[in-house]
Amino acid sequence: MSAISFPEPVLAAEAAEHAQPRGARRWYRQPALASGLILLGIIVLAAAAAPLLTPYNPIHQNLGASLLGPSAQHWLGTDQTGRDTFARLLYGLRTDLRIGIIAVLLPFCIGTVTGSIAGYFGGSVDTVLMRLVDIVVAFPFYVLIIALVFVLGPGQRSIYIAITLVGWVSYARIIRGEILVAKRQDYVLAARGGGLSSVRIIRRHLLPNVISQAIIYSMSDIVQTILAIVTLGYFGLGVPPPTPDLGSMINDGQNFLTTHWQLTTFPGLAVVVVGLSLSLIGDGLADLIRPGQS
Amino acid sequence: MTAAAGQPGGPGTGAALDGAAGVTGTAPLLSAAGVAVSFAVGSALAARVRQQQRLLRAVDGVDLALARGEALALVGESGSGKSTLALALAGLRSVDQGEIRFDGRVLPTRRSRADQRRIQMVFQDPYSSLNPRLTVGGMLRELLRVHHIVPSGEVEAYSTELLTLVGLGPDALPAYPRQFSGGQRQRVAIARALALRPDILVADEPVSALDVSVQATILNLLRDLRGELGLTLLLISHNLAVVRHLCDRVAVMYLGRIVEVAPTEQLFSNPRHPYTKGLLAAIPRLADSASSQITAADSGPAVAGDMPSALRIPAGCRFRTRCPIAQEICETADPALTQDIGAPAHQAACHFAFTAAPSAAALAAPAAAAPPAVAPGVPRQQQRKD
Amino acid sequence: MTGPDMTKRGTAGPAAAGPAVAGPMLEVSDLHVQIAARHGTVRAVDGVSLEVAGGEALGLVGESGSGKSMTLRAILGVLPPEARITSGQIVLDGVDLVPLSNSDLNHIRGPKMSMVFQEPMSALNPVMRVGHQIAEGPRVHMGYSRSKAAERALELMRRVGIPDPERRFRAYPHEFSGGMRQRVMIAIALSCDPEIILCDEPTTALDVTIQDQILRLLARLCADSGVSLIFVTHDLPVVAQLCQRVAVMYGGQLVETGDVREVLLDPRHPYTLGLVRSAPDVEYVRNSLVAIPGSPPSLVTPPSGCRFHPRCEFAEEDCKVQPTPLRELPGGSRSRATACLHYERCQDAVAADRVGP
Amino acid sequence: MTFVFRRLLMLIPVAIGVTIVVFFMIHLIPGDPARTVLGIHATPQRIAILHRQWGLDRPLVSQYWLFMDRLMHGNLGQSLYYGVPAAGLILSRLPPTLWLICYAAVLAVAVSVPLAMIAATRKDAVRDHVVRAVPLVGLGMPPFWVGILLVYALAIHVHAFPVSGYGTGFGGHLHSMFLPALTVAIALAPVVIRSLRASMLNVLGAEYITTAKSKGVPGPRLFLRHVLRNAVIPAVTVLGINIGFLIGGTVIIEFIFAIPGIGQLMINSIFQRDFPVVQGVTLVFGVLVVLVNLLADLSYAALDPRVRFDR
Repeated sequence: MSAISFPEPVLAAEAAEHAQPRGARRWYRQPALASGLILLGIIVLAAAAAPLLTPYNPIHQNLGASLLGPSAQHWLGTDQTGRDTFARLLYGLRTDLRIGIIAVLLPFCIGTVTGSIAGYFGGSVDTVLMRLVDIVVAFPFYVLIIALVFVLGPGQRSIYIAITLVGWVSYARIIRGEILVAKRQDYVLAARGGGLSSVRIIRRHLLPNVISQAIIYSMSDIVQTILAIVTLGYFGLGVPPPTPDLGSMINDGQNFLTTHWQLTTFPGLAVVVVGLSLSLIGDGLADLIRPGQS
Repeated sequence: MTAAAGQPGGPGTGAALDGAAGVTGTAPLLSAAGVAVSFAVGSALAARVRQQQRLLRAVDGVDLALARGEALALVGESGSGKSTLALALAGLRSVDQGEIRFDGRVLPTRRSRADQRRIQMVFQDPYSSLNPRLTVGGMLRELLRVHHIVPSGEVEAYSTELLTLVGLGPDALPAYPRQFSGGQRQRVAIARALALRPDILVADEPVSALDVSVQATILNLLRDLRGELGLTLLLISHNLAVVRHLCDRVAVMYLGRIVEVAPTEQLFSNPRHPYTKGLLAAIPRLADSASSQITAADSGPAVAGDMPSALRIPAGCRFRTRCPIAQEICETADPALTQDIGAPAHQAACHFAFTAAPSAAALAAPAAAAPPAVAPGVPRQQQRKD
Repeated sequence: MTGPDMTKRGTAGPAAAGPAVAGPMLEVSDLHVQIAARHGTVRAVDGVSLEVAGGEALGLVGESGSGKSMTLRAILGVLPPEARITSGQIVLDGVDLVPLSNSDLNHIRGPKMSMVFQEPMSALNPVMRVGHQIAEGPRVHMGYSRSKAAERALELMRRVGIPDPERRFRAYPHEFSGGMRQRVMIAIALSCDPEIILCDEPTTALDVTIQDQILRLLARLCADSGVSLIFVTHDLPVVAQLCQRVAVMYGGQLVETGDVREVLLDPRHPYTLGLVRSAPDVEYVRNSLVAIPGSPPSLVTPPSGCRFHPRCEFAEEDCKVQPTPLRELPGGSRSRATACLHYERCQDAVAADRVGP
Repeated sequence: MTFVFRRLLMLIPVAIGVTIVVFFMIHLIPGDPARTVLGIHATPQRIAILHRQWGLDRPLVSQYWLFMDRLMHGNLGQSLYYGVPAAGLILSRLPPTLWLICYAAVLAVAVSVPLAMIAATRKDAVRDHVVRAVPLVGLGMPPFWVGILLVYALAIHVHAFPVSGYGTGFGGHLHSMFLPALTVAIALAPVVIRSLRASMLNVLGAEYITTAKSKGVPGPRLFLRHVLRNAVIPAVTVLGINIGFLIGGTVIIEFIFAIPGIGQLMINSIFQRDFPVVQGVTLVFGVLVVLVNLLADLSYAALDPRVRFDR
């Protein structure tokens, strides 16, 4: 084979300009993503380093020092059994963050796999899977979670099962939708024309192009899951006491709302800040992947 | 050979195949016989309510043969089924009826990896046909490994050779598609198709998504590759100018059927099907704008009306709803592809293709007959070099 | 608000090479449009001057990114939010449109000028009945009652060749074919009897036979009602068929203007020559198509001097430094001008082409 | 109207699926469901009665048939706590819940539409950034916590609204349920604002808006006739998808505000281990969501002519 020369330059500088300038795609150029990551980093670090940040045991009761106001010893005061609120806040954050993040992993994987299969193969597989999705979606999120945890009995295991049973649906929907769009792109046809197997096409050609949407969604999903855990904790269906949990803290503090508002407010604010950081990350990621939208 | 009334929607007769193959005198490399592809549309109930077929017959009984080394163009407007036919020939769309033969052997519905390799495609939009998450090297490597084209130690060298062949350098290997311009992407797509050393290259509108000045480079590349590699080319296009530049033979498609096949020059100088005549007359011409400029006093359009929906294919001849010379017979009898007695390579599916049409005078004279005046370019006679 | 009372001249045909000159109906002078983008300011339109006489069809030709669509949108006052006119004048019937407010422009858009877009599917409101979309202009601008506007819409639908208009009136855009949708767009553009219609690649998305129908329709409407056209396209043969004059754009600037036959058959700018040579033509088959090397210029940091010089085979040192405004050609017809410093070389190349290689 | 027909047809498998899920709730209970539900002090007779009532001694399929047969007759079983039919109990508690859902939906739309409009009409201006910050903060707020704070601020502190209850008469409902409805609306608004803003931006950038401008359509007409109608279509879908969230939110909010609806009934029944009632409420919620989704889809079809035809 001999080379044929052509007048076009090999890598047109202009083409690179039409595409995204690489620099602008770096994460730290995205203010939302950067601030979200920093915020979340601080929260995670604080939760992980809880024993270093506070000398108090979050479970240890001290009835002699109950319902103290904020002071130098107890930054956020103590609750009705004399436990340090700041310590409980840090440890509670630790519990809820851990469960929230772990609980999202399994639905993510299940939803991604079922969504890819439904989207790529279509036909009756798709119909059956999507009707299944419809059925799960027919129940309000909180109703199903509460009912499931009720029948399974309170505790972490039940939370994981309930979140998985309910949560995979969103991922399946997102991935299926994205695959349906990506499938129509000619590069998938080209891969089929290249004689590649379906598994390979899904794994190497489709998923890398669509998984980002699921990752973006998982950020708000973690927020929703943490909210659900906190809500369950509030109703006494979550992590059993005495393990500190933000939901049960809000519940405990509610009785002293008029006199000790900080007992209810701060655990809730902690959740809001976690939610904010994850939402910022999600938005930033979305901007990174599809600039100009969101 | 006069028109036999075929079943509306049924596959055409296989007899036409001989003529097509006869062009080169050898058995065709790839042939389609009575190929039909349909899509299910909406619900059966909706179709019944609106009194139409539920199956959209995109390709509706096509006979076509491709000889080794030739460049055949498949021409038609959007909705004619040319892209669907291309996908079916490339094994990317299953065929509902008919058979596709490769080198005399019937290809099964699910092609083996080895069969799949033999017919490769280049797609229209180079922005959607390259996986944005794979480097050029990565996508070539994957194909070469799966098909064991070269020993794994030579993958890199072979990839570089391919890229050089299409006018790109080895520095394209680690690049992602987004780093290329449209024309360069199309070169990558061509390199990818050639990587598997196919017998046939199917190019579906390879330049219509590109800017005019870039189109020329890709057309030249395809033409040079043909000469260099002895490639068999099936070019799908709506642009007759592109076709004339590149192909030996042209097949014109209309509403899922091939209505005329002829060697390129014959088709352009002496079109037989009224649709082909209209199509040729409708092309705006740069040359001598004075003679082709539309004026208020001008006659009607080259082809009137819209192409009917493939859900409501007219009975009889499918072109009759827009045909200026349609007669009673056209409403009842579906004309098959028939050969011109004088030139067997020329076939047309019209009752009046090779006889004196009752009102042939009503048809505008084929515009190609007008002698070209001055324009930057080379007279047509010098065109074929081989 | 003035009605379309201006005397409208019909063109007898292209032979009448532009109607008797009574001052241009639309005059664009030194128009600059800039777009704020992340990586800098894009000078999308950079000093464009155009004239369109009453009843005349002007072709505006260029590749994607040449600024031809931006020019059109600037004239109509429908630029995207991040783009704005930084300087220049757009004078329609003696009124400069640039300083006008949006609501003032609303009295001009429709009755004086209107637009036809490339993609009729996306240019029609998907949830509004076609008839109502056509009738909207007359309702707003001519004070027509609902039923009178509907009658007007029906009449327009008949005029642009939509069969069975009474039934089609109540249909939605997705129920139409591409060609019919474009006819609807044309009916909308005509609905308030404008003096000029701006066409943004109206046939690019259509098949050849449908393109032929639409071009004929436009030509007939122009001749019948004396409406002027600016026809933006990248397709030279289409311009050759429809327009009397042509302006070629490159990198946000005009590089050549003049009578359509003169420009396309005897180009005096290497870019025009490149376009003509690179397009495959049904009539002439060349051994090899001649491509324009390189890629379009950046509009953020355009090349110095002549913007085409990095891709130009005739470029000299002076092309890299000297600004290249349009200059009238000696001996050419009205507004025959080129921006090339060495246009004689094109002349030689064209002559060489005619002889053959 | 084949679309309506097809949409109704799709209802059947979903409805059956919902009953299956609710039916299987019993079997998710670890160990002997009857014993677990009745607690350790249950007498063998009571357990036996429950076994017979629920048909636990039969094969699974016939258990389901029994369940379905009772369901068809409006029988959701006996409440273990109140000792009355669960169906009647739930029915009597339904009106406050429906009230709350509608009230919250109206409030959410009333808050979201103007905010989305403000943001979309001036993309990337200060007001856009402010509006875009609302969902970022709002999405992370636990609804029950917001409820508690609202009660503290507006009911206990300012006495503007009652701390709890349903009120009497239309005006009373409107007044008493303002805080709970607002709480649910605050939870829902971020999602609606986001999607509405995005769809409005999409519509504003669409070519047909340029067409309308090129016709010289004046501003208000342009907004009403061309922008709003098109922007609402995707927002309706988003609202439909999130209606489950809205309805689910009422469970928690009713409990916080002591509104005698089915949400409060559900939570109370959970504490009382009143299994048939929990099961019944879950089923009713499922049916409610399915119906609302149907409504959303039908209004979607009414708004968008393209949906009514398949292809």
